[in-house]
Amino acid sequence: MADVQDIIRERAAALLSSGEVSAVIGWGVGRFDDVRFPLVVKRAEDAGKLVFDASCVQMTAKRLLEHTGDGKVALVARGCESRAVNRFIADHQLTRDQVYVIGVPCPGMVDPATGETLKRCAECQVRNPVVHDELVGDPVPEPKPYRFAEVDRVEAMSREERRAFFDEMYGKCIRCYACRNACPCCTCRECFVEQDKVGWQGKAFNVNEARYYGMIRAFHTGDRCIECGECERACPMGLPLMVIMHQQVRDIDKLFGPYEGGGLTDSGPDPLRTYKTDDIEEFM
Amino acid sequence: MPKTPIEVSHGCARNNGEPYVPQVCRVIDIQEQTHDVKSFRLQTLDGKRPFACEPGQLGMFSDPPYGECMFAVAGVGEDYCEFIVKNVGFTTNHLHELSVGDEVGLRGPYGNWFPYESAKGRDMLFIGGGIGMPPVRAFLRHCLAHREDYGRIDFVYSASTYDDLVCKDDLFNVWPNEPDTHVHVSVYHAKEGDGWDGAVSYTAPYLEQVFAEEGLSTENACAVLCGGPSLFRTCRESLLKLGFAPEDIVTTLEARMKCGVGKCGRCNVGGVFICLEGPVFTEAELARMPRD
Amino acid sequence: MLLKKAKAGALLDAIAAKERLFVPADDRGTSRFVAYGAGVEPRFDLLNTKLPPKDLLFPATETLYRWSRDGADLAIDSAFAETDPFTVFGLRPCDMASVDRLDAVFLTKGYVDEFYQAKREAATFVAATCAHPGRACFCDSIAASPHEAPTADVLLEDAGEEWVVTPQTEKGASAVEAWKPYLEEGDAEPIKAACDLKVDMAAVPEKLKGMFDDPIWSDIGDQCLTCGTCTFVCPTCYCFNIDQDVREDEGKRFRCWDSCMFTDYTAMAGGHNPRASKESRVRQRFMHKLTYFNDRYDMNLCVGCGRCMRDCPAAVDISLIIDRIAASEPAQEKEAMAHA
Amino acid sequence: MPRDNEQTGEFTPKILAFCCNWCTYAGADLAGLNRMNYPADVKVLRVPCSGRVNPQYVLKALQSGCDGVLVCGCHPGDCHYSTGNYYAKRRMMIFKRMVEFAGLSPERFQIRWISGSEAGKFRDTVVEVSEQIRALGPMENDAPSRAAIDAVAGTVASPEADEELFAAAKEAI
Repeated sequence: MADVQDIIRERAAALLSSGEVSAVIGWGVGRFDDVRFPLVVKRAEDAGKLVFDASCVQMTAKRLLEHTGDGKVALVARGCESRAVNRFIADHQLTRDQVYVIGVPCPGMVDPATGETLKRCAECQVRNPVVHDELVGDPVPEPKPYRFAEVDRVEAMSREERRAFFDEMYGKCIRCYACRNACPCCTCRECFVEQDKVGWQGKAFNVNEARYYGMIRAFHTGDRCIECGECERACPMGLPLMVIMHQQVRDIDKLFGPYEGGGLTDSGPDPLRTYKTDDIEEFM
Repeated sequence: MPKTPIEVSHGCARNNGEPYVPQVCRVIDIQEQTHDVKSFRLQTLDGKRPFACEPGQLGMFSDPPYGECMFAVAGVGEDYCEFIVKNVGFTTNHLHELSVGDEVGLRGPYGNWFPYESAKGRDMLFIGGGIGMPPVRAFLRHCLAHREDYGRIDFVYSASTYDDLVCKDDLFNVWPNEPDTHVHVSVYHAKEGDGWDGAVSYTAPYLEQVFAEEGLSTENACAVLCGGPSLFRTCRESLLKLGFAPEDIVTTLEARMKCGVGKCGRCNVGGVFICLEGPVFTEAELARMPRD
Repeated sequence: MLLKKAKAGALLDAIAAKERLFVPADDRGTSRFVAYGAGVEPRFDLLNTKLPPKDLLFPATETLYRWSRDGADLAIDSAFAETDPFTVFGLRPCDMASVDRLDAVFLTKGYVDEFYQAKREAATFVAATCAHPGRACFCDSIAASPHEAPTADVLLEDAGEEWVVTPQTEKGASAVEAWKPYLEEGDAEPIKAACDLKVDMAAVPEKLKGMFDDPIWSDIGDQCLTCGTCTFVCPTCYCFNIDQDVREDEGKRFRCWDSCMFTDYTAMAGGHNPRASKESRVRQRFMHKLTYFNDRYDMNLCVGCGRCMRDCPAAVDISLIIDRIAASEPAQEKEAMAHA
Repeated sequence: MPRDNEQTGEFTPKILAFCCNWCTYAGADLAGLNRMNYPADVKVLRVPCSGRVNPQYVLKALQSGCDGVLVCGCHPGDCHYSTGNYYAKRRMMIFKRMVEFAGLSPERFQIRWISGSEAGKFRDTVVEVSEQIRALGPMENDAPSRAAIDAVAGTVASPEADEELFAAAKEAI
């Protein structure tokens, strides 16, 4: 990937110095060799700080929304970031001409803690950017691994065991809202948890409040989820957040499909923002 | 006579047992000040004043099942504390639905107070806007109660419209009749038929106008300022332009507060907590703080 | 006196028979200080637990009072209760230093927080030194030494197979007295490797005072997600919110951890928010940690435990931020250079 | 919160019914006019349309002390706003599956289409849901048993920590 990184740096420098973009979003290296962080480069001479290798674990697209006010912004985008770009466009957070997509086919990232493929990459369906202004490197094969194994496992449990599974999950939640802040679907100007006057979200830390937050957020994003798995990766407590997202995607596919997840195109309507008069009937 | 420098005390916290647990108080009187401002008098269940407090200090008002809100105490009487509350949000909305006889929680007093000791012998210029009235009123009432200790008193007060003027009785009937006390009221917007024939101006220009017309002097004067963010900014500038020394401008700040005792962390400006060391600061002190 | 690590279990059993005992242990995929009991495997090899021990003194949610309403009538009952004695065994010097900071906040400056005080007075802290600090540990250049914990009741110095046990307070002395059957006479040389990671804090608190408008804050803002992870895993972050649970005519008002990273942290009734931007919230966090707190309590609010660096989803690294502040030009010089 | 009937000691559930103004609410009204008897466990909350019912309301109700939630709207095709209930249908289907996936008893959250003339259906639905919820007991009964917790537990830290979780789960809903 070394030459991909060189081309990214070169292109970033060119785009910034020509003034075509005001910022390039990619990754930088932290204090330790295996640590990458989302880096926003604003000057051509800083382009050399950009890196691209198998340790770039973060899905950086959310940063786009903070910088598009200053002009066109370039984003180094793998499959997941490119789907996020589509997501933003479909959600009217961006227009296509506000973003310059430097597409990078992605072989999958490695979790520095374990040395294994990152979970969100092991479940990835779309490794090549679905939208790009230029492509750096050659498209990679997309094996489309089965991503519902965990859903199957939970579905096979008894109701009580499922409840216990989610109690354990939400019992560990510290409600730091990292999942929300990292999520490309969570673009509400005011999130329901901050609507203090309405008081949707209690402030106490307990499994009840965490479950309320977790499930409502999951449902708010369920039919738009791009399955990047960034929520799960960002979670400091290591909660298996994607299980409830995958479950919804699969249900939507089964009931209103075919549906392969959000962000594959930049236009709606998303499955729960439309209907068909002959939709399957369950509640007569 | 050399004037005493204004000294605002910042180390006034006192431990009164359980800082977070309110006492139950009864609402004994409610006055409708404007369409969205009401004043409340609170008394303990055994008919006493909830707490002794100095002008400028704060009280935390709670109205279960609704929230808690911090207000400046607008005045105290023999057997009550008075608060003036504008209906701006969820909790204040419900406070406005209280009726006489209802019981609420009250804890405090918190924070420091206006430097009424070191201001003795000075001419006092009070400036308030809209709901910035309560703390200023508390200090003004203190000065009137000890009238001989202070020089000339001027009060410049503005609100958005005539209907938004708070404490009209005090403004037009009570205070102007006090000795050497001059009340100057302006509104930002005149409205057809609201009966207002006075000045129409924003606070800062009006302040400068009053200053010139009345021939006020910054010599041996002390300015006291409270109001919303934009009034606060513009009037600070005006006062400095008029020649007030930063040490002679006393202000009171507002912030979202939760604990009231300098622990919960949200109302800091730099290393200072508004609820504990504040809310009263001189302009000179503010200038040394981060602009947070 | 020595305590063989292999025999610590018997001592822990003895302590737990007498009072509540908290030890670092794995907990469903994370780690924290858990109540010792059957099935608990203490992890004295963990340098830092994922979650800090602060919740033992300052629970994430703590009821302050209960109220009930009957028409116009209101009743309020304080929820304050005395705490039974408990022991925290095996916390690290950085975490002990964090307790010093919490003490300063909750027990000084006018008001004493009785909820905190009750727990603090009930606690016996047994600190274990770090023979080999981890890669993200930098306590010895910011707040504490990994090999001492002056305010702990008992100090356990790691000497490989055993700990050298030293009582440091009266409470500690009486505790060690009771431990006698499990201790051995003798002496051993504690292992004292220094932290690899160093920061230069010397000029930071002063320099920060002139950096309110420095571009560093927007750079960190670009990287930061403004989630609350760092504040919740931080052993010293103490900011809290006060809110309530309502069930019809009764309810309880509680305090719970809050984070300066959240937008609603400073939002006031009526909509004004003095810290609406990401940049201003990030600035508040680091200014508070590295200069405001120093002004007020004469110590850093960072103890160098490295938890925030380890768990931050965006890899924000406080040690790099300190480096950058330390390397920056003081504001006046910058101005002078601009004029030149 | 005492929820057992003071006389009989029997559990009285709290069930919240979101009823669309144009059909179900009219149906409920008609049931009243016809003096049909149905249990008082159900509290009717009138909404303009079943499409107005944010799934968030459902979960909030269940978390704040309701033992069951019923969402009722016009039959598909009969919506006063022509399409509201089609959207509601998709949303509720996915939401219902999601909360059941997360361990909610299916009976606690139900959706029905009831028109303005179906007073009988309204009565029958209320009776049926009320009986189902009475059989399930209060929301706390949905909490997992010890055995279920053990079955899914990761690294169990301590019986006490686990007990805390168990107690929290019991108390929570």
